[in-house]
Order: sequence, then C-alpha cells, then structure tokens
Amino acid sequence: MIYEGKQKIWSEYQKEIPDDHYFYVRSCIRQSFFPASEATFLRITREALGKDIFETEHHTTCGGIAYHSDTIPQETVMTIIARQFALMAKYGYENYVCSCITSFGLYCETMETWREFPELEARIRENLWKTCRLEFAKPKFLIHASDLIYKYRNLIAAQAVRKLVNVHTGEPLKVVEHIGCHYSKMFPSKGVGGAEYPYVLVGMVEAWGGEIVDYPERRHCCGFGFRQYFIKGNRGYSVSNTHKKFESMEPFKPDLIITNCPGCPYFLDRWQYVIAESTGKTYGPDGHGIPALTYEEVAGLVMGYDPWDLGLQTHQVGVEPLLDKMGVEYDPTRKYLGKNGKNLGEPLPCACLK
Amino acid sequence: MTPLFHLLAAQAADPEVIDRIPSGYSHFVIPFTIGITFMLCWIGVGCIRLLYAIPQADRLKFWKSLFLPKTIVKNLKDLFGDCLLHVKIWQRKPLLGYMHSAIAFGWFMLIVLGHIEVALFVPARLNVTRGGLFYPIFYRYFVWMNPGHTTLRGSFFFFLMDFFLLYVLSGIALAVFKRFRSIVLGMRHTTKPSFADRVALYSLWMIFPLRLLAESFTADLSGGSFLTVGVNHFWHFLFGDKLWFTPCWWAYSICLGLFFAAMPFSRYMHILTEVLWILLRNAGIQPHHPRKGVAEAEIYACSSCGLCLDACPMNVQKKNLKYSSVYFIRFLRRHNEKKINAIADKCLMCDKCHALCPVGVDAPALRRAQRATVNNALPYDYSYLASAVSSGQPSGHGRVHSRFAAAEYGLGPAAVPETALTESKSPRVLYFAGCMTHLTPRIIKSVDKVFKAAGVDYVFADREGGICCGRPLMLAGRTEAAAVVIEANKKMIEESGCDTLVLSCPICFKVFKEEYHLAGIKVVHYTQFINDLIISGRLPVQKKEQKLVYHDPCELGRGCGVYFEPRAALNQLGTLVKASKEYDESICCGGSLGSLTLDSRDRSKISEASLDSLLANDPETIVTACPLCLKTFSEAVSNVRGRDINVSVKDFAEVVCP
Amino acid sequence: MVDFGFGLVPSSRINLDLFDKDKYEELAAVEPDVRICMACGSCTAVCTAGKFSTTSLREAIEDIKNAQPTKALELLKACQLCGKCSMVCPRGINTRHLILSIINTYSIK
Amino acid sequence: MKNNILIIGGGPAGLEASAQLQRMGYNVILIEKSPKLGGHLAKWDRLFPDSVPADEVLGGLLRGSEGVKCFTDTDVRAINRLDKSYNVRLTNGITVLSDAVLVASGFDLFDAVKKEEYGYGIYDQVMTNADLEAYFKTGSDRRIENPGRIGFAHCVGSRDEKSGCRSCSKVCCATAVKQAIEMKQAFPQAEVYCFYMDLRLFGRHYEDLYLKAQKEYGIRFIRGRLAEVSENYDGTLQVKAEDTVAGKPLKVTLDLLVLMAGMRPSASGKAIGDLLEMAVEEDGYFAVRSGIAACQRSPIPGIFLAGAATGPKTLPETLADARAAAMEIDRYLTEIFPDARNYKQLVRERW
Repeated sequence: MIYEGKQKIWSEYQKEIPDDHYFYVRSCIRQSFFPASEATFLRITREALGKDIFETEHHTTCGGIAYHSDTIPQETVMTIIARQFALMAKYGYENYVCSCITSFGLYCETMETWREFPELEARIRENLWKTCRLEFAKPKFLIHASDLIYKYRNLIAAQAVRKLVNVHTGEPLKVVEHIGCHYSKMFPSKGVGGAEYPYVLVGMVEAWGGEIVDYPERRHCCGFGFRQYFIKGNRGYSVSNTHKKFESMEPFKPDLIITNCPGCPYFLDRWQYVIAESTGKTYGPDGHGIPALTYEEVAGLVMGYDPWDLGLQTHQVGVEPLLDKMGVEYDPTRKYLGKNGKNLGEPLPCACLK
Repeated sequence: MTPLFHLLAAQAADPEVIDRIPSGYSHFVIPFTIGITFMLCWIGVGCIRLLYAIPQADRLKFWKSLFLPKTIVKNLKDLFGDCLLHVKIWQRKPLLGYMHSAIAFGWFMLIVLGHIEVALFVPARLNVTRGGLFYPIFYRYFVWMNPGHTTLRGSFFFFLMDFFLLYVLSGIALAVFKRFRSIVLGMRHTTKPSFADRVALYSLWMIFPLRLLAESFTADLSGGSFLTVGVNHFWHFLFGDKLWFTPCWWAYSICLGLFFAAMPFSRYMHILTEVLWILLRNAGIQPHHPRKGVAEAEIYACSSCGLCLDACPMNVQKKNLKYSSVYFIRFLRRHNEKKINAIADKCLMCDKCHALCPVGVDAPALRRAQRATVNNALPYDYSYLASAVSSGQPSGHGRVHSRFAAAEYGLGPAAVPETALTESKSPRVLYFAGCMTHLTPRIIKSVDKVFKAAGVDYVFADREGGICCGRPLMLAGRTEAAAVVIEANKKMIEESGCDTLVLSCPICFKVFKEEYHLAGIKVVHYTQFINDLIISGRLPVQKKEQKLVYHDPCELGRGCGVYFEPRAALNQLGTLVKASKEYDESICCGGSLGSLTLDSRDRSKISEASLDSLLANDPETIVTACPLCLKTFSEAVSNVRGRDINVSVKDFAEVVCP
Repeated sequence: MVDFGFGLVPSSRINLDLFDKDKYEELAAVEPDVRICMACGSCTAVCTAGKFSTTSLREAIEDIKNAQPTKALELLKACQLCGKCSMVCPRGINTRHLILSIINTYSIK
Repeated sequence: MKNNILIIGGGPAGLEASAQLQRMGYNVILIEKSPKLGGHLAKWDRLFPDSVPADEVLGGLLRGSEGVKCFTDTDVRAINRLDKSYNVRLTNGITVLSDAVLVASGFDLFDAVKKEEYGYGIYDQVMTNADLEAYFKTGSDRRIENPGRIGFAHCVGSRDEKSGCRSCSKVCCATAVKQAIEMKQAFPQAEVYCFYMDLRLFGRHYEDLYLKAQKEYGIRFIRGRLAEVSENYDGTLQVKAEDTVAGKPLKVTLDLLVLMAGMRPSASGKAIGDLLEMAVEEDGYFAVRSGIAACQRSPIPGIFLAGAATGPKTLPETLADARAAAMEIDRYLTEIFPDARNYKQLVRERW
C-alpha cells in the first residue's frame, strides 16, 4: 500500500463544509438502533464545540427506506424532501446536516435530478405548496453529520482524554472503516475523499491516534440492501454479504469497526451474532466479535464519555474487550441500567459469541 | 503304419530308400526341435487361453460352425485362398501376391511332400517317439538312395521337392529385394520390423538357401532332382569329393530353430494364427475386447505385411505412418496402453485397411473396441430424449409434418404432401436427413426436388432437427450410449408407420441398416432409392454433356457395399469418368467423424489426396453422396493452394435434379 | 446452532484461485485444442442435443477454465457426439475428442 | 530556394517525415520538447506483432533523419502567421521562419492513477504497460519478483467515457497479448490472465499472435472489464470482474496487475495547437481537413499533421502517415505556396 498515492486522491476530493449554523435532521432507524449516537453528536457539537445546531420536531422521514424498497413514487419522496428543506429555510438555516446516509444519498440524488430536470423541480415546488403551503427552498450546503465530525476531528482530538491506542502495548488500534454506500458511491464529489478511498472516517481515526486497516472487501455493502433484509426469504443474501466482509477483514485482526451509516453498524454488529450462532464462526479473539461502533460513539469514547451513556450496551458484540484495550474505566454493574437507574433487562447469553 | 510299410516292402525287395542312420537321430536336429517344441507349446497354450476368453455362447457358435457344411466350404476356400495362395494380394498386386504365395504355399508344399515321402519310404519314422517331429524335415539327411532302385515315383517326388524349393527361393529372393525396393512390388511404405521380426525375418531368409545348400551337399547320397543334383555336381566340381555337409545341416537346423523360437514374438505368428482367425471369422464372432478372445486371434493373424500402410489415407503425411493399423496391432500385442489409445483415436475409420487386408483383419473394429475401453463407461444423460421424440417428430397419425415451418429450407408448401398419409397407393416414405445433412441444406433441397419430380409422397422426419443416429457414438466406442439414442430414433420411426426409410447420410444409413432392426421397414440410401425411381421410370432423367466423377463415401461403399446404384444413376445423367482410386480403394475425403484427434491441417492433406484421385480424369463435377464429403470437398476445392481447379462439387441428388 | 430461518448463501462467483492447474494441464496434454477456443458459440448454436437440453461445449470449456468442472460435466452429459460442432468450429477444434477428454479427465472415477 | 519546414515532435512520425522531406531537398528543422528523440518508441522494448526490438526501429529512423537540424529540449514559445509562412519563436531563443509546419506531437499515455479503482500508485503490485516495457528494457522493477499470477487489464483509459475517452486506443490489445507472452516467456510457471472487453486484433499477424498466446502459452482471456482491485493482507491483489461469456462475477488473486494505459492527446501538443488556434475534435485529437481524403492536412493552410496527433495509430500506420504528410507538404510547397499572386485562390481550391 502506497500511502502517498491515497493522499493524492484525497486531496482531489475535498468538500466545502460551513463553519456554523446547522439545521439537523435525525435518522429514522438510528434512534432505535443506537439511540445515544445522535445525542452524543449534539453533545459534542453543541457543548464541546459550541456550534449552533438547530433541530425541529416537525421534520419527518426522508422517505428513503420506502423509496429504496420500491413502495413510494419518486415524486412523493421528492415532495417530502422539499418539505424538509422548506422547514430549514423557514427556521432561517441554509446548512442542512443529516444524520442518515440513506437520506444524504437521496438528498444528493434529488438535488441532482432537479438540476438535470428543472421541470420536475417546478412540479415539486407546486406539490409542496399544494400539500404543505410551504415555500420551496434548497440548502446551500448539504452535509452529512460525519462530515461535521470530520471537520472538527482535530478540535475533538485536542479535547480528547484518550486516543485510539491499546494502552497495554502502546500500539494504535487497528480500525476498519465502513462507509455507507450512499455516502459517496453515487456522487464521489459529494463525499470527503471520494468513492474509492473515502477519507471521512479515515481522517477521524488518524486524528484520534488509530490505524486504518484497508482490506480487500472494504468497498462491499454491509448487507443491508433494503429488500435483502426486509424480506425474510432474502436475508440469507444480506448475511452472506456481511460474511464476505468479515472473511476478508479477518486476517488483518481489527480491533474495531467504525461506521457512518445507520444500517451498517447494525448489520455488521447483529450479523456477527447470526453468523456465530448458525455457523460457530467468530471474528474477534477468543470467541469475541469485532465491535462495530458509530463515529459518534468512537468520538464519545475519546472524549472520555461514559460508555453506557454512549449506548454501547445496545451492541450485540460486547465492547468490554475494546474498552479494556483503550483503558476506559466502566462499571459493569451499570451496563444494563437506564438513565433513570432502572434495569433495562439483560439479553440471554449466546452459545457461540462471547 | 505297419500295413503300408509291408505293402511297400512287398513291392520292392530291395528298398528304394535305406535308413542311412539307424538311430534316426543326429545332434544337429536339437536347435530345430527345441524351436518347434517351444513354438508348439506356446501356440497350444495360446489357443486354449484364447478359446477360454471367448464368451460361452460364442464358443458354442464356433464349434457348431466347424460342422456346418456352408462354413466348412468357406473355411476351406479361405484357408487355401487367404493363407496359402494369398488370392487377395494377387488380385491387387500380382508380384506381391506371387511373393507371398511362393513362400507360404511353397513351404507348405515342402512340408506336406516331405511328410508324404517319409510316409511312403520310411513310414516308421512318422512316429513321434522315433523322431517324427524332425525326421520328415531332415529326411534328406537321414536316408540313402539305393542306387539303381530309384523308381519313377521317387523321381517324381524328387522333382516336386526341388520344384517347390525353387518356388520358395524365388519368393525369398523377391522378399529380400522388397526390403530394399518395395515400390517395385507395389508398396510405397513397408512396416518397420521389430527386433523379433528381424530375427525371424533373417532366419526365414536363410532357411531356404541353407536347405538348398544342405540338400545339395547330400544329393548324391539321398537323391534329388534338377536343382539339388545340379548344385551337387557344382560342389563336386569345386571341392572334389570331400564335402563337409554336417555344418550346413547344423546351420539349416539352427535357422529353423531360431525362426520358430522367434515366431511367437514376431509377425510370423500369423502363419498359424491366421488359420484360427479365419475359422473364428467365418463363424461370425465379433470382438468384445480389443485384446482378448477373438481379438487376440485377429491381432496375431496380422502378418504385418504393411499393405494397410499404403491403404491408410492418413499416410499422405509420413508422420502419420505410426498410426496405421499394423502398428496399432503391434502395440496391442505389446500392451502399450498409452500408444494404443493415441493410435485408436487418430483413425478415420474409413475401413480401407480392413477392405484391403489379405487376412481380413478388422482393425477399425478393434479400434472401436479399444475406444470403448476408455469411453464406454463415461457418464451420459439422455433423459431428454423421452420428450424429444414425443414432440416435434412425426407421430404417424394426422399431419404432424404440416406444423413444421416449410420455409426453413426454402421449400414451398407443396413440398409437404398433405395427402401422403391416408390412402396412398405408393408406399409411405420417411426421409431422415440426419445431423450433418442439416449443415448442407442443399442436399435437403435437392432431395425434395427429386421426390417432387418423381411424385414421391414423403414425410421429412427431422425437418425441425432430429436426434443423432448413434453411429458417431459407436465410432467413439460409446456403444451403451448409442443404444439409448438408437432406441429413441427407432421408436420414432416405428411409430411413423412408414414402410421405407430413406437416408441421405451414409453414416446414418450404416447404423440404421445394421443396428436398428426395423421390422417391415426397408432402409435405403437415397442413391439406391433414386436409382430405383429412375429404373422404374418414375423419375425421368436426361443424359447431359457433363463429365462426372463419383466419390465413394467410406460408410456407403466399404461400410455398406453400395457401389453400383449411384454409378448406375449417374451413368444416366452424364459421362462417368474414373477416379484413380475408387470402389473399395476410394480415399476418405478427410472429413470423417471416425477420427477423434486428427487435426484440421492433417485432414486437409487427406482431402487434397482424395481430390487428386478424383481429378485424375479431368471431371467437371465431383459427385458424392454424403453430407460430410460434400462439405469437406466444397471447402477443400476452394482451399487447394497453387492450383487452378475448375471443378464443382455436387451432391448426388443435386446432379439428379439440378 | 440456532436456526434463524435463513443463513449463508453459497456464492455463484467464479473463483479462479480454485483453478486446478494440474488437472487442466492433464486435459490439455490429451487434447491441446481446449486452449484455443475463442468462445464464438458456433458449437452451441448447431448442437443437436442443444435443441432438447441445456448443453454447450463453449460454456463447458469456460466452466473448466473457471474452476467449475462439475458444471462442465453436467453440460456435456447430454452430448450425442454427432460432430456438427466440429464441422462449424472456426478454429478447427476436435470437439468430439475434447468433449470425451473433458468427461474422462474430470469425472470422478 | 530551399523552403524551411518546421516539424514539431521528435517521435517516429516527426523523424520519418523529416527524413523524407530532407530527401526531397527541403530544409527541415525538427524540435523535440524532451532531451531525447524517439518519443514513446525510445521507452519501448519490443514491438508487436513480431517482437522486433524497438531500438532497431528507432535506430533506422534516426539514421534516416541524420543531417536534419534538430533541437531537443525545445518547445514552441510563440507562433504567428505571416502572409503565407509562419514565424515560430522557440524556447531556446531561436526564431524560425517556416513555410510549412508539421505537427507530429503524438500522444500521452493515459494517467492510470485516474482509474482510482485499479489502485495504480496506491497498491504495490499494480503497474502500467509502460512500466512493464521499462522492466523489459532494464530487467528490474521492484514489483516483479517471480510472480505466480499476472493479470493484464485492457482498455485502461480507453473506451471509457468516465475517464474521458470513448474511443479505442488501437494498440493496447496487441500490446497486452505481446506483453502477456513475454511475461510467460520470462516466468513460464505463471498463470497469465487478460481481461478484455473486445479483442481488437485487426492487423496482419495479430490474430496469429492471439492464437499463439492461447495455444503455446496458455494465456487465459477473460471477457470482462476489470471492475475493482484491492490489496490482500499479504500484499497480493484481489481483482474482480465479470466473466461476461459465462455471465458470472469472477475474482482472482494476482501477484501483479498490468494496466494497459491507452492513448490520450498529447498535452504539450494541445498547447501548441492553442497557439495556432487549431481545432480539436471531441476526442481531443486535432481535426483534419478530411478524415478520408486529407488526413495529414489541418484546416489551417500550411499546417500539417502526422501520427498520433490525429488519433491513436499503430507504429506502421504512424510511419505511413508521416510519409504521406511529407508528400502533402511537398505538393503544397510546389503547387500552391510559390504562386504568390494566386495563393489565396489556390488555397481555397486545393487545400
């Protein structure tokens, strides 16, 4: 691997990210998959970095899941998106930050489509007025939340209490980055670092002291694939996709997987359990799995936030070995206690995955 | 034996012949005795082993055949004709025939006459215990002519013995000459002898000159005729009265011994095996294995004469000589598995070596059997044939054929006779084109034209493409798989209700004729069928100003014996000129399906040779009656480099109905 | 082991790393023509058996080279050795011998 | 009077044209931007289809053009059209008054880095056709150490609208087959794969080369464009493509991947074209007066073109093109140029 070669490519895919005043929209599924991630994002950007992040309870789904499952017409989905943008404009913002990669891709796609087919944009403008009485608007900057963390990666590193380093050996942690397919594969110029060698997560890991692992199936989908997962008969394909990735990364012995998409950490996490329980195969040392975290969770860890506040107990693959490696102190008894101290209930032990 | 002895003794008080050496033995007979004993033991054991390897049913058939008058006659005819007189060689190459018969028949006569002499003059010596094995051979050494008592009978035998010795010697002289200049005797290529062959060959060459030497040395003692006595006088003239004849007899015996000892390992084993092979062949027993049973008799019956070398169309290139039948059989004897397979796979299966073989060794059949050892057991799955036959094939009821797209070969709707199947007076004719004919649609078109012109109602069995006839599978040694294909086709044909099956492909024709056993259905090749149409006047033809040459397709001519009908028909259509090789000597076009491994360049060399033969008398048109030949020649004619060939290649039916 | 009602799906991907070179060389030694196929498909187009059954010499050769000999054997099972393919092959491949050699080399004996 | 002719580009086309024009008695000035004459030919080892050494061909070209005024390390600084001739100021300070200008600026090899998914310049074991020729010439390259599996990716930067080139580069297929054979000769135990979309082996002996590659060298041709390349833990490459003949995705582990970088219009040629305001076509190569009848004439009178400046060409085509350009220049300088009175009319009629 020639690092300079990658740097050359990264330098060609730089994206303008505004400094402040963001309109933030949440992801539908992340709030249930990894509920603390978005809270951590707000905590870091607002509290630690002091940025103006605006949220409104009036925003809805972007329609992406329905769109990619072929259950909603394109015009409908575009009108939903137009409403989101209109809300942003209504509250006086022009920097649109979304938490979800599916949304991000769909926004990019929609804006490109409007650019190519202005008559379609005109129709959507009309639809929006007819349905919501809102003025059509387009964001000046369309940003994914990971772009923002990427932008502030060095500020975060400056405030960090620990690095992505194995405290016992002093070696940097080996980190696998997984980018959501819809982040830059459709429009390489819209993502930091392009599509072939995206830099958005690499930049964070490097800034926080970790070492990136580039494995052959790095570009491969996590296995979500919408219809592949939603229909039970197709789930074999979904899990096979994930399996292919893990088989490919196994020789590199990664300590951690960092992701920037709602579905990816979920499937990279849960399918490890399914693979383990149905085939007996695990990918971490001694029957453990490889923890698959969101970038906010990783940022929270280096910032010294309590792992249970970061929601790490909601992962199927146990994070304790990782926390031990990083020297994170945690109270095992608090793992399954909610914010109010009430027990959330404990999962049954697995047969194969520790 | 005694009565004869007494009878002879009574006739002449003083015997004509006196047993010169009372013991009837001399040391010099040892080499011969050892040699012949070894050979006889070998052959005895071999015969038993061979007969044992033949399946029970075949063995029974064999024994029975020996007592059937018809086979007895044929056996006698073949034994004399093939083994002794070599009639088949005489017919094609008289000088070569003379050579072979001189050695074989001459030697045979020497042996027979020698034994008759012993039986007449010293009958007691015929007993094995009294030297019966060697005494008749060295008769001239052991006896003394009673001077003044020689009868006319004795002189007659002396004359016969000398005559046949001279006859053999002339054959040997030719054989020696052939070793150096074979082309004079009509052979371009001769076999390369193996070591045992050489030992036996040189022994054989030496035997008769030495015999002449030995007998001539003793001729003044034991008698002789024009040759031996003449030579004897010459020796006396040269050496005076002191003739040291014992070393000659020793040398003679040693050569005989060597010859017989080398015989089982050499080509000369054929001298005796041929007899068995002819009996087995005439009993109609087929080989099931390339080396065991009948096949063993067959491969040992091969005289390695090398006539198949020139017969083989592959040998236009010298590098292919090694694939000839004679070497195939040699390697079969040696069990050289790797070489056997390579040789077996290379052959075009044109059957010319078989047709020209003086002893009728069916090498192509052995090659098929050899291929079967590799290919027969390979997996196959023809389960689709069940549905293939029931759909898209004529069922015999209703007008299935009208469903077919008549336009495919440019045939108008009239080509499909709508009333054919009902109450037609003419027999119902089914035409089966076969796979290869589908690659040469002009045959299909012409056949249709002919049938229309003659008013033949016919059903085109495989207009939409049928399944293979099974012959290519058989040629590849896949007899079991072939049986499945044959069964499927057979069902289709029997259900069609036809009474005549016309085939335009000789490959199909051969297998339909020989393997299908279609009861009540006449299987004919279209050349035969069309010739009949012309003879019966149903197909009016006009003789044109055109010079035609006819190429005998291998499977049609040598394969099925159809030589006459196509020629008869073509004679009605134009002037038929001769090819330099035709009938059973016709040269394969090179496109044969028989060969599995011959590559396209080698094939085109064969095509060229075949074309050369056909163009010998400057024909305007080459006519053939096989889709493969047609396709091969059509391409070859345009590819022959550096020559200006102005000849068209046409199918038989095309010439009949242009 | 838990049955989830779904599981890993075998890949249909060609993996050339599984290519058995020795076996292929064994085949190429008996029938070198296997190397020169250029996948024109003439053989498949004229195939007698192909009218009734899924069979393709072109595909079988491809399968052999793609480390999937079982598929090749399955395809060639239907062959009747009629030889039409050898007549149309532009490279003059001895197709019948190639078919027999593939079956012979790759069949489990 | 001897006419001055300026030839821009010292590759095969420039050398051959200068040799021919010198023979005709013209005063030829040849300029070459790099320090060495010969263009890409000087960097090549052997030439398809008969493996003729490139040095031999180049040697012949150089011998043929001996005596030509030749400036290496020289580019055009400015150029302006006088009445009929061109006043050309060179970077070495010399000014040439030239009656005809032949632009033989050739081509650039496609920058394989632009095909990011192939990882040239990122993965250790990826190289280009030019790198491989350099290896053949020098016998050393850190990437080549007894490779067991070698892949050749055809059409890198050719027939690919995404990388800005719709058309075929014409020479890569034959080059790939040639290089594949050479690698197999160097490493007989290696498995060699060629990933192609169409094999465009149109020239004489090219098909023989292809047949030889299959028959004698056992090179495997896979119909399918290489899709992505990644690096395995042990530094080997995992490449993915579709075998479009089999209709299945395919992957293979390689020790070496050679990218057949295609031809792109020369960047420095483009700069000269800009000075002259020469028209270029959509594919980036210079436009010609007529694609069939006048391939060596530019739309501007007195400006001629030869070689790969007007699109990808094989070497024999380039040389033939150069000879044709020499003939065209001669025709122009004898039939049109001397007639000062009717020059404009003649140009209208005969250019």
